[in-house]
Amino acid sequence: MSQELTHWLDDLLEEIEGIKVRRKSSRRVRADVPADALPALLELLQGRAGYIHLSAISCVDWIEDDEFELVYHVWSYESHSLVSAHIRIAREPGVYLSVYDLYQPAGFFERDIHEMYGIHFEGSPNMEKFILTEWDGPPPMRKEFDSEAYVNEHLNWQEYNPPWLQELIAEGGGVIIPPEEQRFSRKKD
Amino acid sequence: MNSINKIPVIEEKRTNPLARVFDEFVRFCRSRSLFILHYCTGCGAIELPPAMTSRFDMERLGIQPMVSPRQADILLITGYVSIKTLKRVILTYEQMGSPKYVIGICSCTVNGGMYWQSYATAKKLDEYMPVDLYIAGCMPRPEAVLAGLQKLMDRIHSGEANSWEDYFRNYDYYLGNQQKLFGENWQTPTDIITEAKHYDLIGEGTLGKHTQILEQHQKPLEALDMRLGHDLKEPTE
Amino acid sequence: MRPENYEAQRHPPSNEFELNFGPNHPGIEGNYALKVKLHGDVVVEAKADGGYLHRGFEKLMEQRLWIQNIALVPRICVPDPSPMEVCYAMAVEELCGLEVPQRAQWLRVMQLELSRIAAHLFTFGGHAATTGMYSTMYWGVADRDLILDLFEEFTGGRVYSIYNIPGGVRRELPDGFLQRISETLDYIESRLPDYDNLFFKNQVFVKRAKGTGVMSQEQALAWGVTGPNLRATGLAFDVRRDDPYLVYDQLDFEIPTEAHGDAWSRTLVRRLELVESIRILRQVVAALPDIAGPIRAPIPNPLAWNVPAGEVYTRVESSKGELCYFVVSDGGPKPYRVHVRGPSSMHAVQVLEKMSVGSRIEDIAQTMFSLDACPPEVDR
Amino acid sequence: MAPMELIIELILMPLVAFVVGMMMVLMMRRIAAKLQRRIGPPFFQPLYDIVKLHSKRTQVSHGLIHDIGIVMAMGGYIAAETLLPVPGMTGIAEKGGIITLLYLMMIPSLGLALGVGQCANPNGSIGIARALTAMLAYDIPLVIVIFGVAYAAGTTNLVDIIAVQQAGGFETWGAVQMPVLAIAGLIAMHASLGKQPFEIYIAPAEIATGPMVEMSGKYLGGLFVMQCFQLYTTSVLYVSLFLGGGTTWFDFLLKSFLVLAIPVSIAYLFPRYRTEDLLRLMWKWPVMLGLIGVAFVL
Repeated sequence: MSQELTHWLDDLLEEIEGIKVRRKSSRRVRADVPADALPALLELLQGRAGYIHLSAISCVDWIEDDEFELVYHVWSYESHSLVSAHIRIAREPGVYLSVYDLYQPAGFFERDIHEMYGIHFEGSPNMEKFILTEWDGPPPMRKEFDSEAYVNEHLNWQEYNPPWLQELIAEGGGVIIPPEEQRFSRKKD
Repeated sequence: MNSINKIPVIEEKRTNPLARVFDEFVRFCRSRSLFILHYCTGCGAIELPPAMTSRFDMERLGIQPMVSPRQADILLITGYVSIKTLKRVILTYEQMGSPKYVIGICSCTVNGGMYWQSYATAKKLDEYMPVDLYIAGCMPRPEAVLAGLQKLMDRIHSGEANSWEDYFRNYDYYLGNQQKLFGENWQTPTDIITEAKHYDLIGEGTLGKHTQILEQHQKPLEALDMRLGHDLKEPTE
Repeated sequence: MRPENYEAQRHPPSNEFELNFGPNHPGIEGNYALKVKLHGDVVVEAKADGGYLHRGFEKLMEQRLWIQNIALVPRICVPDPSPMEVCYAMAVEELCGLEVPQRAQWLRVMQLELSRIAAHLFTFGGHAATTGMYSTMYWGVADRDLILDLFEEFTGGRVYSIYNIPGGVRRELPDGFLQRISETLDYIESRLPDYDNLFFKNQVFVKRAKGTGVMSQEQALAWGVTGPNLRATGLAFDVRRDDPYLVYDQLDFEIPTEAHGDAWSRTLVRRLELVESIRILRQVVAALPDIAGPIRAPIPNPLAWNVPAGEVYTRVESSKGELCYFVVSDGGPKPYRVHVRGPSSMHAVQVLEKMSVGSRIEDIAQTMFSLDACPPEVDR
Repeated sequence: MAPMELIIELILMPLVAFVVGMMMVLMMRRIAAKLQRRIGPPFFQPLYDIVKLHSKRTQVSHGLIHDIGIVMAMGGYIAAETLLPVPGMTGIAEKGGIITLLYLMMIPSLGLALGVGQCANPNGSIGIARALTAMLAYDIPLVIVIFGVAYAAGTTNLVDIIAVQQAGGFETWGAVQMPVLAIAGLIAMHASLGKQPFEIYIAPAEIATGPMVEMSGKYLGGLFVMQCFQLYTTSVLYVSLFLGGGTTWFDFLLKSFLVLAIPVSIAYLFPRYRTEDLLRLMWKWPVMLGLIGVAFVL
């Protein structure tokens, strides 16, 4: 089954230029495509191979490469396999095409990515905010947004420092870790 | 951030012995009949159905859920409050009838809990409204919730649970924190200052620089905007 | 005192009016809102309004260690937290190439199925309460508590168990636990006829649920609906069987389906899944004594654990549908990106909006609860 | 009857009704608790609730009509109590008759409609629309049943109706003489209580308790008092029409509580109907039964 499937899928994918296919396991296929070829690929996958279920669209912010990576996970109920199509788009201006006319679930994911990363999807039915309707800062999931700094600026949190702990510390004990030894929570790397 | 100095206010005892008996009776009834507002603000709400239903049965203590803020006595903040929810929680709190009580359930209401880094949740609930009681835990078991409620009942009975007056007496402090988080044009539909005058609860902290900001931009009170999309136009007059 | 917002709202002359259905409304599951426009009591337009439960999990996870996130993930879906842990742990294991011991896999299956039973009992309660039958809610939530007792015993946590770590599970079973789990299953099974008589066969309930919130199979596929809601339209798809993980391919279970795609079918599918979950659990209880071995694979020091670079997409069948994690690592001590695809993100937003239109105000709550929407998954 | 005696009776009858009504509320909540496998509220819980609600500091009024509406809701029932004969007290029942009683029992719904209307809450408006629809639904069978009973007894005077039933002991009870009418009356009574499956106008999950949504403090307390009167009035009316009233307080209260236990026990085992289903059901079965019963009587 899976041999046959590989063969058939490979034939299909050869029709698109610039595609790189990597089979990760019997049910997971990774395809890297140029950004402009993605709609054609999805159309092929949906129309000819039965990949009718868009499981998710994920976005990754590669700030060092100045690029966003969009990953379209499509699943076929017939061949029981999942194709993840990866594309990269430039971080500025961060515009891409909507695939809503192919996959209706895309409406939600594109809206989500729009408010979390600020990527605009042309042709998506609804680009209004959904979760962050009362948020006026930058798109929070971008790597340059520092959540901790924002929290320190806008909110106070309770320092747990009861008298008994202060006494302990005064005697030289306590649970305080010196800042240079704090490895996880506050570490900036 | 300096915290307000909370003065425990105990209701004055009246001199007439009959009136004192009556007050005592009223306080007892208040402590024995508590209506909880049915508002799940966070994950702690998942432990309320067990506390309410057959196994732990809140009703045997006289506690039952109520639907609208007008009917309720207790506002249970069940877990973290995101900033979007916090606005609704404050509106809800202001609409509830006094005497009203706030219980913060879960660690997140105390200090932000495990979401201390999160940009979307408010950390200290008692900056935005007076809290009568915290029930810590992630999440507290139904037994803990019931124990906390019983403690609140005791406090109501002894007349100590007066934090709702604190909101009127120190409105400036609470409003200041709300403005810091929501922006300076924050305004709720409830006119707290007038209400404080009505109850004769104007304290030193009721009016201040934050309430001045509020008065500057305060518009005539209108219902909250409940529109759908943009298809509804303003009526042409 | 005079009320505050007393001034009437200015409206264009129209027979339609708007109603905020939530976030503080007993007909809404969790903290969520629907803004509906009504004509009489027929819904003309509905708009979902989420974000009340938004905590920014995906951002938080990027700021914490791989092992710290285990404590964070169950909070994403409150009524059914276990699949979240398992799915995340599976993702990390796949990135590191860790081999999970057999016994740990069986224990995870046990945890997942117990969680499924608990979540379904909870859903029945909520669904019954929307139609005014509180007795089912009282019974269902109380019986769910027995499962939570089991959770507490073998994981240490009542709701958030945090039982999994990448590479296996945290604890061995306590003595005599399998006996107690059988007893609880027997009890729940003996209660099912009562539930049938009270709820599932109740003529008034059947009358209300049939034909409410109908969704055809084509619509369900086009809208990306998964899980029991998809199976209620007749398509027997289950991640447990069709994209197997853990040891589900060694287990014998059916995938119940119903044909009509309405609230009644969805409820019935969940009712039948309850039986299947009990069946799976009995197999697990029978098999566990024979599976010896460690319960976790050796992992490096979790506080200084650099997971190899790569990306992985894992899927788990939660009680609401298909739950997926997309995890990207750049070889560092923290995840570079975690994307949670909550199953409710489909049926609680777009599908609910579409299905509400044309229905009546009394059916909105029932539609939402029969879809088993879980707002924290949507908001994350 | 001496005027002084009458005045005492007029004061005592609503008071008795209130106390008995509170116990009925307690019984209702206890029955619900038993069916739901839990303990239920303490004995004085209804009293605590009412006192607490009346002692709230904030009373949000929405205007004059809102205030009057609640007064009408309570006043209608208080007036109705003086028309319901209890053992030893008849009040003005002999002068009022059953037709007046029926009118008075409608006033609370109308008063509520007025009061809720001024709250300008859409949930309340939908709720009150449903409440009036429900009233339309159950009043038709109720009127048919009452007509049948009055025709059989040959009088519209409730005191006489009770006297006729008590004349021959158990055999002359309305329920024995006119069993079909008694069943129709029971269904209509259940619907008039507004409990599941006929609980269309409270419906928390749909319209957030409908008429009660804007009520706070004393206003909600007024509705709680009204509920006590409502339970008392409905069950005592049924006892007077079909179970021969009461000769002593003991059998009177026993009958009233038993009669009320029937719809209450049913209520907690059912979800609620939709509005149109309620109308269809009420205009079909109780009306049909009522007409058959009337045909027997004629």
